[in-house]
Amino acid sequence: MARATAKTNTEDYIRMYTQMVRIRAFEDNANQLYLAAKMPGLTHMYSGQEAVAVGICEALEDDDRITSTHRGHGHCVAKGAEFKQMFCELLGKAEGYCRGKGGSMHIADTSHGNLGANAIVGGSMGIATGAALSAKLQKTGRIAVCFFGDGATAQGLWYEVMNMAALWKLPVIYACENNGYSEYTRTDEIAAGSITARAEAFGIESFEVDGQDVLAVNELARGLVERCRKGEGPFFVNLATYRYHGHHVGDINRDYYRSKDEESEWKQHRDPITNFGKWLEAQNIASAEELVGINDAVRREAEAAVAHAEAAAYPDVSEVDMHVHAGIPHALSA
Amino acid sequence: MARATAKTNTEDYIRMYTQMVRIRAFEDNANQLYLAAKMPGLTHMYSGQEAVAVGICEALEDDDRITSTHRGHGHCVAKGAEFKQMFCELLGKAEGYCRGKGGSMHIADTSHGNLGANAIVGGSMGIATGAALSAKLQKTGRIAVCFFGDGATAQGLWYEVMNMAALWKLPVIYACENNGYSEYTRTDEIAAGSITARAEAFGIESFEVDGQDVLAVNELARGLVERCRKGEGPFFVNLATYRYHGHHVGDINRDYYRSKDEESEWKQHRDPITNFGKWLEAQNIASAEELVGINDAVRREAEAAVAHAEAAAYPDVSEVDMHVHAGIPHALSA
Amino acid sequence: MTRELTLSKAVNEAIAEEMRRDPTVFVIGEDVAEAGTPFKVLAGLVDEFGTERVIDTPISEPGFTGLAVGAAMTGSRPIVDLMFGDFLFLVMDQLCNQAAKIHYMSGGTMTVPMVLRTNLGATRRSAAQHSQSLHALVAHIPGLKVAMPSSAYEAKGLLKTAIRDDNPVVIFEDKLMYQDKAPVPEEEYLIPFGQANVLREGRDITLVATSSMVQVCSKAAETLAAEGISAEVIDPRTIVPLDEATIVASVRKTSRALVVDEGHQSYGVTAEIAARIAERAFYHLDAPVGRIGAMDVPVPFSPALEDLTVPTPDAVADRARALCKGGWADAA
Amino acid sequence: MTRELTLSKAVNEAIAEEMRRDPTVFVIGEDVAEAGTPFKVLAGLVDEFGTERVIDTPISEPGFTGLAVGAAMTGSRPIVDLMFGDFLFLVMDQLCNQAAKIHYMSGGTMTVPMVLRTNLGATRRSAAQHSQSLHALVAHIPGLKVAMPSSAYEAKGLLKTAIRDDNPVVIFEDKLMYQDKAPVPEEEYLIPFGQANVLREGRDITLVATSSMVQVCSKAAETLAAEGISAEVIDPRTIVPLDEATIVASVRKTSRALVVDEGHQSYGVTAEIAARIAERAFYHLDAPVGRIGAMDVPVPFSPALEDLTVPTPDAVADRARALCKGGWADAA
Ligand SMILES: Cc1ncc(C[n+]2csc(CCOP(=O)(O)OP(=O)(O)O)c2C)c(N)n1
Ligand SMILES: Cc1ncc(C[n+]2csc(CCOP(=O)(O)OP(=O)(O)O)c2C)c(N)n1
Ligand SMILES: [Mg+2]
Ligand SMILES: [Mg+2]
Repeated sequence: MARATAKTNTEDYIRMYTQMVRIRAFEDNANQLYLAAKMPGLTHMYSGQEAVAVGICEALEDDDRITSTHRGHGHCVAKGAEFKQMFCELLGKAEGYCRGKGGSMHIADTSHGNLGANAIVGGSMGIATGAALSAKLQKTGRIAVCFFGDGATAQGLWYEVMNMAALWKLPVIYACENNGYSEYTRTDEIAAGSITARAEAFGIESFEVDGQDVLAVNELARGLVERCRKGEGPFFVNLATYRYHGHHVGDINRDYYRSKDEESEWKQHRDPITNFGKWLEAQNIASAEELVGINDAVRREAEAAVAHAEAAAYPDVSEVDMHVHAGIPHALSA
Repeated sequence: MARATAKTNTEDYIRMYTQMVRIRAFEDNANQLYLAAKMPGLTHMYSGQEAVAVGICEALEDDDRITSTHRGHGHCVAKGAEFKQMFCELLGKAEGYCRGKGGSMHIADTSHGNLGANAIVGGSMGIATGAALSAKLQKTGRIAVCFFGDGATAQGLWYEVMNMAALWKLPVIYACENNGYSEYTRTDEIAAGSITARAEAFGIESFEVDGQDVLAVNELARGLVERCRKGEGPFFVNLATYRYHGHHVGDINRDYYRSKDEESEWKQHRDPITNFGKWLEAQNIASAEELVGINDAVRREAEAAVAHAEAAAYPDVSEVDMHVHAGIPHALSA
Repeated sequence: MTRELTLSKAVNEAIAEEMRRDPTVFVIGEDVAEAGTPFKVLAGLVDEFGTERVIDTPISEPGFTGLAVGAAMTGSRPIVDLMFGDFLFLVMDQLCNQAAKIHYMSGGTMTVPMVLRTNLGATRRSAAQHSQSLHALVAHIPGLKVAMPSSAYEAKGLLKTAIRDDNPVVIFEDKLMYQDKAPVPEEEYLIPFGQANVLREGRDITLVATSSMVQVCSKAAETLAAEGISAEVIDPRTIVPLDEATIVASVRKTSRALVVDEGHQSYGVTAEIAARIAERAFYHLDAPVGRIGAMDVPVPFSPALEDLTVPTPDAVADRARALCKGGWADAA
Repeated sequence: MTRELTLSKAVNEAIAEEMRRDPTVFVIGEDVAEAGTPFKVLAGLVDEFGTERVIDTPISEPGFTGLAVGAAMTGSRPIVDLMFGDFLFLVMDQLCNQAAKIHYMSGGTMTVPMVLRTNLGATRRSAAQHSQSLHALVAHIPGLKVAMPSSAYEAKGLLKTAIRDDNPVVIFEDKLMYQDKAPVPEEEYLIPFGQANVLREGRDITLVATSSMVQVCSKAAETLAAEGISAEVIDPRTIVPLDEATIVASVRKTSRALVVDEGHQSYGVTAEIAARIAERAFYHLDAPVGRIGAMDVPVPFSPALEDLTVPTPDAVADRARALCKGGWADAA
């Protein structure tokens, strides 16, 4: 279907391609920063899953809401964030989206409806559903997308909020990025039965889609977003995908839980960017040179942002007790 | 099936009948104690649901484990408890099963494997599943039954523990006493989709049964208990039943959420005791006089137990800081 | 114009007034609509505001608290009804890992203007899982505010302030006081957070009391007055923010203090307030700072035991007397 | 025979020894088996004990904690591995409404011999939801015991005691100390609960420090010693039960006290210990009891901010100095 309408959507396609490349470039730089011991803390790479975030976020309006996860850079980029503020946040600098207070695991970008990454697995399921409730009560016409991993489906919270979303027909889409692993464990070892059937049992219309195919994801998402706005939600989407790196950046020796063969199979044959690039060429939407041009431009953008972030200032020490309470400038002197 | 083997199981049938009558009598007396302001606190009557507790507990061995709920007197009686210690507990007396410290909502009888009522809706789902895990690890051959209400299926904990029970094939039976209400709300207003399908989605074999038919419940339970012992669990059973009283003893004016017609329909046509009594007579297992004899004996037993409990002593004030920590006689002087 | 209202009715009025004033305010919880909660505190609200704004939920405390957090982040002002304070244990992640931290973690770009109404108080014979007073736990978590009304008047004024506050506020009502009446003005009023109320002035000892313990201490103060001991009674009203200045100034004046609270004594609210007094009024103290919390035991069901676990006017008077007369020396 | 072991290895040994001794002990949690946890603390246990006794779970903290409660009630001795202390908020109901109360509610007929191992400690740049030190919360709930090891030696001895205890015990390891080494005997030993450890004797001031703060206070004590201030350093080891006697006796001797803990300061552990000292050593105090906890702010990610939020040796030394030299008077 989407393929049939290809020629008429050149701009959309190029943007989807660019956004996927931007995510990959962001992560490559973040990974380098970490390996060079320039990034503090802990971070989880989104590489490999780009088609999920981009396919879905490109179906959303800027003021629609998303909630994100510990593996959240991809969602943040896809929802419209700028590299500079993102890298500043990852480095704990004052210019970061959260003034350095959140870091990788809590990055949020309210200017584009991203309600934030969350370091509690499943922790944002209530938030996304609540944003949908708010949208319905305040009749804003907005919808909410809740991104989470396959491992997060083990959290009881999901079943509680799905029940309410279904009862009240809330405009929320639960997007499960099924990358097959929860940390160092294959999710099928810790998930009984069928994840999709679990959502269906609450009367929630559910879909399974190839999360490496940005067009398939986007087409499905556009349809569901439209139906959500008409009050036909909620929906559940199970997206088959793969993370290229370890669970977190330090997870290097992972043979004991995941084979190199499996990794290279996905990287070689199912890469969402390579495959979409090939399709764009085959459809004469973009030439190989144009794609290289995009890649190069993105790389330069990322490098400039990294340089900016490295040079940027840390927050002043006086910020430590700011933002504890809204309306109280400094908590400790209150 | 059960009916076909009827004549050979006279003793079992009479015991099931008697146990149902005992529960009803216990509750009638508890209700009177409450209305006469002799019982402190809050209590929830099991009347109407007798076939569930009895049908299931009669399929268990004495050392199998059950967990119970805020509406727990029925489970306690069915699992073998004595009236005296139960009434003492309800009145907060030292001879109670929990020395008066638990009361109606926490009554437990470890001498017969009852791990206790629970005042947190859904709060014992982990406990029952853990008892099953223990049984499996220690190879005791025991099984565990987790009783809970339809309203409790809204608690996320259930989905978490079902997942683990299914993954690890634990010998646990989840018994949902579906009486149609959660406090003052029809459960179908607060439960989306299908409760049975939710259990099935975890790969758990599930059953729906008439919870007013003690033979049907018992037959199903016996089969599942046997299969559980063979390692074929877990199972889920959805039992359609009805509570005769209000949510709690003080819930008198309930027209706004439940019609008198509906109540009398169940009481007149679907009473588990009346119907089973009729069947016993029709099958010539017991005569009308014999049933009256049982009823009278139970009534006398209950009255004697109430009298005993009313006269029994409260715990000594020194008990207030006992049992805070095992192995420390008095917490506050420790 | 002032009438007598029950605490229950005062809460109901506060919510109704704020819902009329601000269309983004809504109520969410179990059996809050037609049933108006088991305590009937919300009776009638659904008739005026409909089921869209007085929302009955499944028995999913973590779930609906999470929904409230998300709704609060996106333009609504939810009031969560948590039927028993004991159920706080179920919602701690949503309240303390999420709601409390979002403003800070986002560098001030997001706010979570929600109220979580719940209750405290033992002696209803409701046993260990329906009788706890757990306010110390949430007071320990930066980012929350914690209000503890001690009468119908306080309940209305503090709740209205809570609803207008841009932060997550947990407000604990004493479930034993729902039917207690107090004068409540017909005119609108708010009670600011962080300003203690000096209920009774005194010279000899300062009694600091929260929520249910304010009445207990007021009674004790009367008993003491009859014996010639003049007790000042202070209700902090909110324990976060805490009006340390008023409390410390009082103790510097009276030179003795006793802190009374219905939470468990150990690692509870009395410890924080006593520690601050002992530090900041050190020079002025003529006796150690006393404290009485609930006994460090789960709440027993039996009436014969339960009543022993909570502070009573007699216990407060005894302790205050000892502090004033030097009997405190046995403490050493 | 004593060797040097990391805290991580000491914990591992404690569990292995107890699992060998008692077949009813098992470990349950996320990625505890092949992965041996993200901190690798449990590495190798699965090889010896198999996946039946080192059980990998789904990401279901309330669920597997609940399972542990039920298993503990029925003949097993589970050790729950809670990957980060921050996830305590998810398991509070199972831990505090269930595990903590079952022995009491059942009138002593049931016991819950389980251990919940988790951690505390900031400055790992892990931000607000992976850096909390939440031990004050569980210390407030009667029925639990709470252990806070301050070294590899302590970790092994306290954990072994915890595993043999018939009550639910929460043990907090400092995640920043997992690679820190200390001498640990080869022979078996246990460390009893409720007996504080006087690490260093002193005359001028008592520093009471928990877990991660023991090292901090020991360093501060050295600095102070060089200046002629003799500080006694006490590690309570368990905060429930708390060895009040040893602490109070020390302060009566030194006449000054400073309590240091990595939990948030307000309504935290320092308050309880300070309040008890201020009451029971009232007569002997030459200065108010000082306390330093973590700042009352969610833990910020930025290194420029995070380091400000936790007590440091310098801050402790400064405060101790002020208390000894009367600089404390500004407190008033
Ligand atoms: C409540 C909670 N439990 C455990 C963790 C530790 N943890 C972080 S990510 C993760 C695995 C999540 O798996 P999944 O949801 O599939 O997401 P993925 O990492 O595959 O993107 C775990 C267990 C956590 N952060 N929060
Ligand atoms: C966690 C929790 N939430 C709410 C309550 C209050 N409450 C007690 S019983 C009940 C309804 C339970 O309904 P159901 O599970 O169907 O059991 P039933 O009363 O019908 O037997 C509620 C909401 C509670 N005790 N625990
Ligand atoms: Mg995954
Ligand atoms: Mg029901």
